[in-house]
Amino acid sequence: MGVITYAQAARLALQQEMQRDPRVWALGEDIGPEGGVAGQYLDLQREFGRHRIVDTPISESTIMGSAIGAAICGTRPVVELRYADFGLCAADEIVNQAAKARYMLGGQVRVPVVIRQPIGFREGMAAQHSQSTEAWWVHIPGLVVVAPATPADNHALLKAAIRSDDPVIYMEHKELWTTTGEVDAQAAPAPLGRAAIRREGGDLTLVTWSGMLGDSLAAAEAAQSKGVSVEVIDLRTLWPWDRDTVFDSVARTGRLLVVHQAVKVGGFGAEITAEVAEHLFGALRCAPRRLGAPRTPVPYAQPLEALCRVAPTQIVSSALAMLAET
Amino acid sequence: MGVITYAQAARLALQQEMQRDPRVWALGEDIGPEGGVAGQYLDLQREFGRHRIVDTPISESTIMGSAIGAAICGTRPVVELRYADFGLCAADEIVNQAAKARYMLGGQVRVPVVIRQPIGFREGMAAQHSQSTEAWWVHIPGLVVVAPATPADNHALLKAAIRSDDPVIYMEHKELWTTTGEVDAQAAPAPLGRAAIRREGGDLTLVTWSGMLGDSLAAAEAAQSKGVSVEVIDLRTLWPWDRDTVFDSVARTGRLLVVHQAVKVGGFGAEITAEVAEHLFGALRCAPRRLGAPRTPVPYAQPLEALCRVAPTQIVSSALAMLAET
Amino acid sequence: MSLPLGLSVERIHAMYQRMLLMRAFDEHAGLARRENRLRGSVHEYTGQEAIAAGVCAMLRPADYISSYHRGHGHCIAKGADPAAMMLEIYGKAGGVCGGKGGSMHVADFSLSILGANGVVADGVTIAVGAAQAVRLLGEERIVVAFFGDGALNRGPMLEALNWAKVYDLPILFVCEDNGYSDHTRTASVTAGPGIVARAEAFGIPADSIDGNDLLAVACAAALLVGEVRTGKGPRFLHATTCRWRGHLALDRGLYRDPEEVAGYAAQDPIARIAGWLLDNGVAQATLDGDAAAAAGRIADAVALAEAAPCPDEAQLFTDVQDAGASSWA
Amino acid sequence: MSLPLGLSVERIHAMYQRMLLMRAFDEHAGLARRENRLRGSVHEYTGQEAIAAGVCAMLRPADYISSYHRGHGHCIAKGADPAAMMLEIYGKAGGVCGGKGGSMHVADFSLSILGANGVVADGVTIAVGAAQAVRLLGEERIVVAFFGDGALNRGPMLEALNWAKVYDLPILFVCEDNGYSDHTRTASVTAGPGIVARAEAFGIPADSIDGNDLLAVACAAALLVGEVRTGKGPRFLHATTCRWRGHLALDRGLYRDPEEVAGYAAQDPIARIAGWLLDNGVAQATLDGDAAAAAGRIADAVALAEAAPCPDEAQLFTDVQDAGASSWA
Ligand SMILES: Cc1ncc(C[n+]2csc(CCOP(=O)(O)OP(=O)(O)O)c2C)c(N)n1
Ligand SMILES: Cc1ncc(C[n+]2csc(CCOP(=O)(O)OP(=O)(O)O)c2C)c(N)n1
Ligand SMILES: [Mg+2]
Ligand SMILES: [Mg+2]
Repeated sequence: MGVITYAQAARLALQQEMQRDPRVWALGEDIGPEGGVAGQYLDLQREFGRHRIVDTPISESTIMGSAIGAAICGTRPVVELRYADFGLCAADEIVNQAAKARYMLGGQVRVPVVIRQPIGFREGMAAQHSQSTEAWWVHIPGLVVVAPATPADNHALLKAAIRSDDPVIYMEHKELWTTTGEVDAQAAPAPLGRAAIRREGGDLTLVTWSGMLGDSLAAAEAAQSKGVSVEVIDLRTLWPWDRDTVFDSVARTGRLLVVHQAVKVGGFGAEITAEVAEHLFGALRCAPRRLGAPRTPVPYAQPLEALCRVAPTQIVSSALAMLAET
Repeated sequence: MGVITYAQAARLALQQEMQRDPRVWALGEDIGPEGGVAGQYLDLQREFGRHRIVDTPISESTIMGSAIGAAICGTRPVVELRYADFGLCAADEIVNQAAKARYMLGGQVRVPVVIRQPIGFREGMAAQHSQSTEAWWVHIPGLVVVAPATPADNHALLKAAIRSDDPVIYMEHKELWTTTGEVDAQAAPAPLGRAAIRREGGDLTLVTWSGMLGDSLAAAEAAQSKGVSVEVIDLRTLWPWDRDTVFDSVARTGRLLVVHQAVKVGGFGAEITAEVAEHLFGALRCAPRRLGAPRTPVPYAQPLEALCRVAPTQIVSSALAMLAET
Repeated sequence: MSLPLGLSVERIHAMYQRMLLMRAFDEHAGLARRENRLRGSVHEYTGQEAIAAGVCAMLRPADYISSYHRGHGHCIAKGADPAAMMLEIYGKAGGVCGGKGGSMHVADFSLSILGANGVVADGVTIAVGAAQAVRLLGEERIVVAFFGDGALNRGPMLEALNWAKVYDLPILFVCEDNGYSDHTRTASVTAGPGIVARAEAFGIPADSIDGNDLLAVACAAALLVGEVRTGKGPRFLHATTCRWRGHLALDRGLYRDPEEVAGYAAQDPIARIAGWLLDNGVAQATLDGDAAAAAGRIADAVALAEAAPCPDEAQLFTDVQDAGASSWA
Repeated sequence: MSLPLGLSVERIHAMYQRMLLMRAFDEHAGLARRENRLRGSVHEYTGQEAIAAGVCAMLRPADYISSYHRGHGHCIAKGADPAAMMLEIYGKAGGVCGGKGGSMHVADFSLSILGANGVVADGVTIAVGAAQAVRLLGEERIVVAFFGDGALNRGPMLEALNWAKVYDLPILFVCEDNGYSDHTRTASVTAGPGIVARAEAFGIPADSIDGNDLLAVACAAALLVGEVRTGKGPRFLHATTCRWRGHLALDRGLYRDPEEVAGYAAQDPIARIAGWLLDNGVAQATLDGDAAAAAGRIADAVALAEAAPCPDEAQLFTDVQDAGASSWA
């Protein structure tokens, strides 16, 4: 395929899965002629028709509820919720129905639905269009949570999500839509629950995902020039998360830094940090650290929004400070 | 007042606040003649009329949205959502409006609303009526989160919540409704953000709240007989949580055990554990631990539900194991 | 007497037998709950049996139904095994959901029953999705969504009506109007000219009938199911009825007039149709036998359920999810 | 010409001036967004001005309004200062929300403006709550909720209609029907006989008018506001209109016919009412002066906004919450 955008990679994955399996379909607002907020559905309605790329009313509860019903009854819907913020309009259906139906019904049904909820800041989208809510879904039994950081992953993980028989919360990052990367169109679905070590390093383990991967790698590069070797792990899947890879790395480096764009308090970084503290206490050479957004709504004004973002310099200085502690 | 139930204590607090301030009112399903699922509104409609104890349609989004509008416009609504599970039907309004309105509008408005979302297992209520979702709300900037464990606290904290100008998620525990305790009817509102040390101890700090306080105290007693002195901290308010009290205690004991009924993965215990690991790393004498429900929906069958509950014996054995580690 | 729409005394008689089974099942379930022989929420269907019986009698095995918290009757009407249901509400091994769901989640997918549901109106959005799947897969089935009058005030319910008509889905909405939303009179929290008008405002043809009259239900259902089956799009049936018991088995009952409840007996859908069966040549002895058979079947189910073992502890971790159901969580 | 309902040429002229201000404001806002001089989502109100102008002209300062994502026009119509609004959408200090809200959250509570809103229909549930507060506090105000045609498919919107009628609240619902829900033709995802029928199904009297005709809007609003103010309960106004620009300033516009859009100019509510004003004795020079004044006022606002400093960094942590806004979070 060559180099394409993150949005195009997602589009390709969906297209391939829809070609492969007639039970796969997508529904959401404005995914037809408009092709989705980032063109991630562009022209798919032309290819697959109005019954498989379904433009819906502004009815988030029913978008989600109907997808659950359709999933239980033998199809494989891909739900587009546009922004994770609007995912909250369907929180009940996601948590009380999608996540639990299989269990409550004693295994009689499966709910193979992909629930796309793009996350993250995007230039001035302000308080109601900028949230990263991954921590919520990780907390809910029954859900898989995926957060791809690269075009290749958005292709291979979306394929995996569509083929999964579990309900998958699929969180693309809005600021990644236009980023580009090499994508192998023939790539197999990526295994869920497998992290990628994006950069090897011996002094400190940096765990991140989604929109913070780029800045984390840049920071690691900068830290290297100050003599600190940072291993950067991209989790890719937040539930299940790749505890083995993280634990192996922390066992080697003795230091853990988790970086995410979501609010730090109660973010998924807390879970990783707690797990590492519980299980690798003896291996830790200094206190673990977390970096995330402050506990404020996302402000509109540019410099205020910028303050909510974890800056590469913050990552570097945290890494240096951790090395200095021991 | 003497000894009353947790439900009666809540009723008393609301009654007193409604007598004190005509702007206070309550709305929700079946809070009128029926007096709420636990009698926590019993006879209040008779006292205050249908305009201040408002029976609503089954319209969670609008129950919540209208309370927000009414709060912005000068009243102090108390929203009854019956079960935290149904709170998910109003997640959008809580997160995107109640929590953010003041901030987005640059401080022009306040949203003094109390959002009652009872949590926890209650004898066989199964997957859709048993969740403890406190971790979600702690993660949301703008919200206060309160979880009283005793009748006295349900009285004094509900008063505080009603007088707070912030939106407060107020989480009563369903299995506590009928528990009894001494309540001073004249008690002042309890300060938000202040924990209570329910039992002093020198070997280990146990942090808990809500429905797990009783079992934690019982476990502490049992541990004492095995020579382990457990300090039991009841957080009472989860946001803001009383970091000072917890840190002071852990600094003394060197050991942290967090116990909650919510699912362990991504629960609020992760945040406490991560904060302690980050800030008191040097003081820790062994790995911190968390106890919570497994990551499964809540099953109906009694022995399966029982397995989801943190048992006092588990607390004791965790405490003993932690002491043995060092 | 000649009956329209392919109905016959035999078919009505069979519906009657199902109604007896529902009644016996829920009279026991409520009692067992009050005696703490089982746990959780039990919502008795007693008094409303004609609706499930009349509607489900018009369905084929492949047709989906979705139900709500008051769901035992619909399952029985669609053919679920009362013994497996009883095991379920007792939380026992062998329950139709393995004991993991309980009363609010009884379902038998092998009979195309999508399940009871503990969240008001959520079963309706699931039902429209089922209809969408039917359409997409080119299947012959139709879908019936049962729900209460209280559900008509929940946004998702109203969205689902619009949705069904926008996509012209093969679904029949059945509103069981017992006048109450939990402990509140539905009329006191519901505005406008009525439930039928609400459905029509979304372009869905709607009928209103006496839901305590099995013949009326069966006739209306036969017509509407036929229309849905022949691709005419969604239809709506509004059936008035009476909820004899409390909202749930442990209801304190502070909100309604005991006299009103006492008056419900005169509407008893079972007694009414029994009278009609007698008038149409079914012997009293036969009806007595039917009652005894239903009682016996439920008694057997109860005995089985009370004696059955609980689910194995390992069941806690099964059927959570494929990816990430690891033991360390 | 004599006008009904207390209307006069002078009052219409004043509304016209407000419309010019709205037009100039949003024509600039859209442009500035396309030129990346400001950020985020900007939804232009261009073409719909008669609705906000005609309705808000009937309101008193204390009357609340709530709006939606396309909210600039409503704020201006209710009297908000365009300079403070411009500062806001530029994210600058002195913005009406301190620069923290942006286009989707403009509000001026001192003028009883509850704000634009980024979530479809949420402003409507907030509005019914405002009406409830008014009732509870025994105030004289009424509430107007503005929203688009697309909102009629969201559950909370429909719940709110029921709610308003159940409690007979002093609220006027105003649906601005521009035919589009974002990039989708609303008609393609909306079932039933129409928006008026939906409102009526919840017992709310509803009127439909040409929303591009300021006189029609003003007359209808005068009547309905009067009814609401005199305690007759909720009312609903359905106003058809045209959305000249993209759904938002960065719209790719792949979904609609350029010819259709070109045709909107013939409906221009500003041109139409300008013609009427000329016919009714207002001089062309006066109208020219109005246009120049509006342009000048917006130009000044832009100059101010472009030159203004950003909010102080400390603002990040203000107005989050009283309890628990500690720096360690
Ligand atoms: C979303 C939601 N809100 C509230 C409840 C609590 N609740 C359970 S049943 C019920 C009343 C339902 O009334 P109706 O739909 O008429 O059914 P009925 O019980 O009369 O059969 C309520 C409010 C719920 N289960 N789900
Ligand atoms: C709950 C929710 N879903 C989706 C969106 C995305 N969205 C923003 S505006 C819009 C269309 C609204 O259409 P309409 O109500 O007719 O208003 P218009 O834009 O035409 O003025 C949509 C779908 C949203 N903001 N909120
Ligand atoms: Mg009912
Ligand atoms: Mg529109």
